[in-house]
Amino acid sequence: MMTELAPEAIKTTQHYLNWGLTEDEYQRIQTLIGRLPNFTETGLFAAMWSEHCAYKNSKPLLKQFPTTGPRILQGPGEGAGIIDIGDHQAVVFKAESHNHPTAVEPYQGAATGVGGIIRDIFSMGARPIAMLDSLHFGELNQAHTKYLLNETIAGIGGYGNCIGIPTVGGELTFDPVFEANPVMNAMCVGLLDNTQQQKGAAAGADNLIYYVGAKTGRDGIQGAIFASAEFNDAEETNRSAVQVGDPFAEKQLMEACLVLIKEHPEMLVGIQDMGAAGLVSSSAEMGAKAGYGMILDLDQVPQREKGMIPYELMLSESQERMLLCIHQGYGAAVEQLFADYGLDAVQIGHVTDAKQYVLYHHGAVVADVPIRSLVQDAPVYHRPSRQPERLKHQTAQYQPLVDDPAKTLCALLQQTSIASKADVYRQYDSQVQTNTVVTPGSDAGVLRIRGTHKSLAVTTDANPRYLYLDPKQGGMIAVCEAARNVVAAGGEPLGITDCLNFGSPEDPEIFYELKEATAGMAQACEALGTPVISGNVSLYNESNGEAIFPTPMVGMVGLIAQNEWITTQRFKNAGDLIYTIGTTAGDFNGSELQKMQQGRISGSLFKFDLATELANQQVVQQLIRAGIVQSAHDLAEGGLAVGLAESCFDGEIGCQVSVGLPTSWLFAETQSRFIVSVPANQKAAAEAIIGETGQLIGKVGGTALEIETSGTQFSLPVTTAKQLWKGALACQLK
Amino acid sequence: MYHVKIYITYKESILDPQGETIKKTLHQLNYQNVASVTVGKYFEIDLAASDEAPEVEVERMCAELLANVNMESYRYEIEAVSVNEAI
Amino acid sequence: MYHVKIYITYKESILDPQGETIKKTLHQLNYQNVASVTVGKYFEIDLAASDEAPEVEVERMCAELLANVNMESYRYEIEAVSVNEAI
Amino acid sequence: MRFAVIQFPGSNCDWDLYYAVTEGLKETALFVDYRATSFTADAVLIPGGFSYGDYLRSGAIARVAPVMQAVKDFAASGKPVLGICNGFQILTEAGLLPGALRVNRDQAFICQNQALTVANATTRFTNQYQANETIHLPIAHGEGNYYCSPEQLATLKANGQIVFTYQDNPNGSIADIAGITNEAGNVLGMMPHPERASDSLLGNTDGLRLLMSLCGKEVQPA
Ligand SMILES: Nc1ncnc2c1ncn2[C@@H]1O[C@H](COP(=O)(O)OP(=O)(O)O)[C@@H](O)[C@H]1O
Ligand SMILES: [Mg+2]
Repeated sequence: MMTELAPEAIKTTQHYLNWGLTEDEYQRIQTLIGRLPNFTETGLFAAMWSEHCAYKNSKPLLKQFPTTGPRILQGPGEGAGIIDIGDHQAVVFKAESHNHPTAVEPYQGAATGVGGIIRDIFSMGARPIAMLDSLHFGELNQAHTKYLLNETIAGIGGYGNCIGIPTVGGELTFDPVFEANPVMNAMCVGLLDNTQQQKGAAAGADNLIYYVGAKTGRDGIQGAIFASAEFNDAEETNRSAVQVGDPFAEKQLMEACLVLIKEHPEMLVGIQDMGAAGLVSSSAEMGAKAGYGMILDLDQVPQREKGMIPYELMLSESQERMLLCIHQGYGAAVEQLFADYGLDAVQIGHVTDAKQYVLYHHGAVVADVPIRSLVQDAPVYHRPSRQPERLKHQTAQYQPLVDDPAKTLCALLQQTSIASKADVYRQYDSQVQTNTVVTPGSDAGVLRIRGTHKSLAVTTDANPRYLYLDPKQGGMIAVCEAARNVVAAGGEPLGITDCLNFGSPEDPEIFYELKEATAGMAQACEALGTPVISGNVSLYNESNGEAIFPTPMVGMVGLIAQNEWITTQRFKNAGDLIYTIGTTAGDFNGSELQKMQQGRISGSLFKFDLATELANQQVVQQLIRAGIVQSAHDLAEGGLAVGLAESCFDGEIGCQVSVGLPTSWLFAETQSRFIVSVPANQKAAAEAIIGETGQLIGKVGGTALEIETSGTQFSLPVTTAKQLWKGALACQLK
Repeated sequence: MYHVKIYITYKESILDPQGETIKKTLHQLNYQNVASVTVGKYFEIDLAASDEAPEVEVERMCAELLANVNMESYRYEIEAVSVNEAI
Repeated sequence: MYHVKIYITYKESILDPQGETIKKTLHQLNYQNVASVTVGKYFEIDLAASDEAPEVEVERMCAELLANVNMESYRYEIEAVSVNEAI
Repeated sequence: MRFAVIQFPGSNCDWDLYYAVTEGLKETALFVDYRATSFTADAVLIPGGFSYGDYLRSGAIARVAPVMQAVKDFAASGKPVLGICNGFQILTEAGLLPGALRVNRDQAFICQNQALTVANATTRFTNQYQANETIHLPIAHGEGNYYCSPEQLATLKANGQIVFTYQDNPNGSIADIAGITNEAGNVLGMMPHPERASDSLLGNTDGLRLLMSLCGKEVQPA
């Protein structure tokens, strides 16, 4: 059992260092509370002042993001952000990282990541309608990576399928830098009736604090802090027990909370999920946000294990728990409501006017600190940054060698990052709730909104390679690529959520990456009019001094105002004309082709222009709204040739295309490009809109990809190419 | 030939959602006297004799594949059988 | 108080897809001498004494809920323990 | 016609069925709670999902829920009962249909469109299909690998109880079975989801015809 050191002993042994508090931070706590903090209090501060809870390293950077706009009902700061979509409805979304738990125990790590983000959504009063993921793993030639990925996928599906939320999209890329530190981000989207918007606030003296859901065990106690050197092995396994997800309990919890919110507004003051740093962060944040204090009696907390000390009870990250603030007089009614769903609801305390955060255990006060000191007084650091050497010098574009383009195309289609992800997403129920109009496999997932003529387009994107070569432009591209996927699906981008997955911010070069990437993202968000409404920061993704590529995952939601505008990437009719939107250049640094031919990426990133990006997106939007587009697809990894092939695969129909470009440029990854197909009798109408931004390159039809360049021509049967593309990932996953 | 029986259960501190749900159901079915339910996995393996001692092999199998040592503990019983019996 | 251990496996005539997969994986991991793998479920139940004999109760539980007698067979071991031990 | 949709804790295709009936079929649907001991309806629908988390075995805990006695009585009276996905698993667990559903051959959950053959188009669930017609319905399950004994299989075949078969068996089911009825023909269990193919916006209405069959509605020409 954990021994609770006396305040003096904490000071003399510097135990706080083990919990991630610095000397200065420890001093600051003493100043704030006017004495030495005891064991429990030190633990509370360590958790609440961790990067995960306090954003002490990233706060100044997050300030760059635009967060407001005419449609924005709730920006960052609550469980999730909210955007108005008309008809008294709003869309609620957020993403979360679960990288470390996934690396340690992939099935449960991924599953509990999904469970956590779902709670953020329904705690806002919204019904979750879709899940997405964003996965970046090491190369599949390592047995351990295969195991990690297979289990991660099973865990995402295991949780989402069981709870009945469709997983409608995501991304999956590979690079050796993610071998020891895989990235697992999950995003959840919910639909809200505007009247039911909730806040995680505990206001009103004597109102009741209720704990609902699963019992507390010693799960993931060090989740928000980090492992302590002082623990010996036996204790360590005991204390930081793996969090196991219980999707059935969460389904019941979700239904019960939604009934409480929708049908009993008179009972509920505020609601918040217990995520990182469990009970302490949810309760302290709810009180501080409302400007009240709180008294909690820890003996009332439902406990799964015996002999838990206050530190453990407060920091446990047991899953499937929520904290409620209930108006006086409604305690029994709330208990009955949850009992009906087979769940515990227990009063563990009440709100006070005094702005203190007070905990009792076995009848004694074990913590008594100003509530704002926990939530608002964490230090903010302005870390030094230094441009990494690799970014200092401009280099020329990589010149690929392409003598047999058909062969190159086949090889690219089998690269794990390009190959079909069907073997992944078929493990996810993408259709439950019967709203999924476009299932995974096209650019964005599309969900209709029942009772309206509208739909939502949702996607996650990040190309860590581009960010490695140029964090700022890479950050812009991540946002723009997400927007392109939404636009290609027929949508208007509304806003984004993000997960910033980076190495240690204490390394000036990593901090530089973080700073530049967020600056780029912010610029792109401004340009596209897509505010950041929520997000999550995951730093310290490194082992043995090697950090992952900077990986800011962007999750975007767009509105498709008319269901007729819903568009997929699939070529549909022989004879349709194919246009490229945007221009192609010889951009190969950071490309799939460079990776494939050289085994690694290098060089400076190509030029990228936000104005061009926006203009090209608008052309595609206009074409779709004019009702003349049969298919639309953005060009990403592998360039034009891969994009054309992807559009051919689903309908197994070919195309004849001629471009006056060097052959290798078929694979260039110049940004801001789309391919659209249009019926031949709409040529004039299409070209009136496209003008100079695009070009007619050929037509749909036949059974082969027939491509002509300025240097050569080739023909590849669609079925041959499709087989290679379809089978590549499956055989590597086994 | 060896007959091996392997039992795998969650470690004590780990949540066992199935066990809880089954316990509740048993209570509803009027088995009020059920105090706790733990759900685990059970393997029966027939193992031909090899150079290695069966204990060593089984131990490795458990740690490498059958159990997730982050969360689960395992125990096993090994019984030598004549080949005829094993079939 | 009784400590009950229950083992549930597919009946012999039924192909157990999980067991087959694990066998294949063990072969890939170079446990070539694994001849067969059966996967089953394993329950540990703590049962307070009641009017009924524990055997009768456990038998009913298995048939009523824990096993699907169309496909599965079960066996159990019951051990009487003093209440102190059970905790 | 009144359709009762049974809701167990963890059912999650309950609303999908509700909408298929009320919006696709334009008939009445009502929810019946797992604790109910009686209900009035013309047909019973047991939805897909993960009742009780699929803990223990899929359908195993639902089979002992209070409402199941009423469902059994309803079936015994000869009125139609349709179990989809988890509903099929519950019906086999409850003994209303023979056999059982094991873990998929490849151990993984599978969500995809599946080509099916309507092996018996004369049942009250399938009279709006052509004999041996190919239809497409989505599947989404981890435990859909149908098993029954050789004797049971012979009986299923002899009585025309096999209603839907997979054209490209995704999960290892015996005899490619995707859906079967009981001997009386009034209880149908199937793994594919007709309710997910009952709305033209979602691109497929092959499933709506199953519900239409039940209430004798004619197929609308597309
Ligand atoms: N991990 C995943 N989970 C779910 N769907 C995925 C995943 N990875 C890829 N997909 C789906 O596969 C399709 C292709 O993915 P991707 O190549 O990343 O698309 P894009 O380049 O248009 O962003 C998309 O529909 C995407 O949603
Ligand atoms: Mg795309």
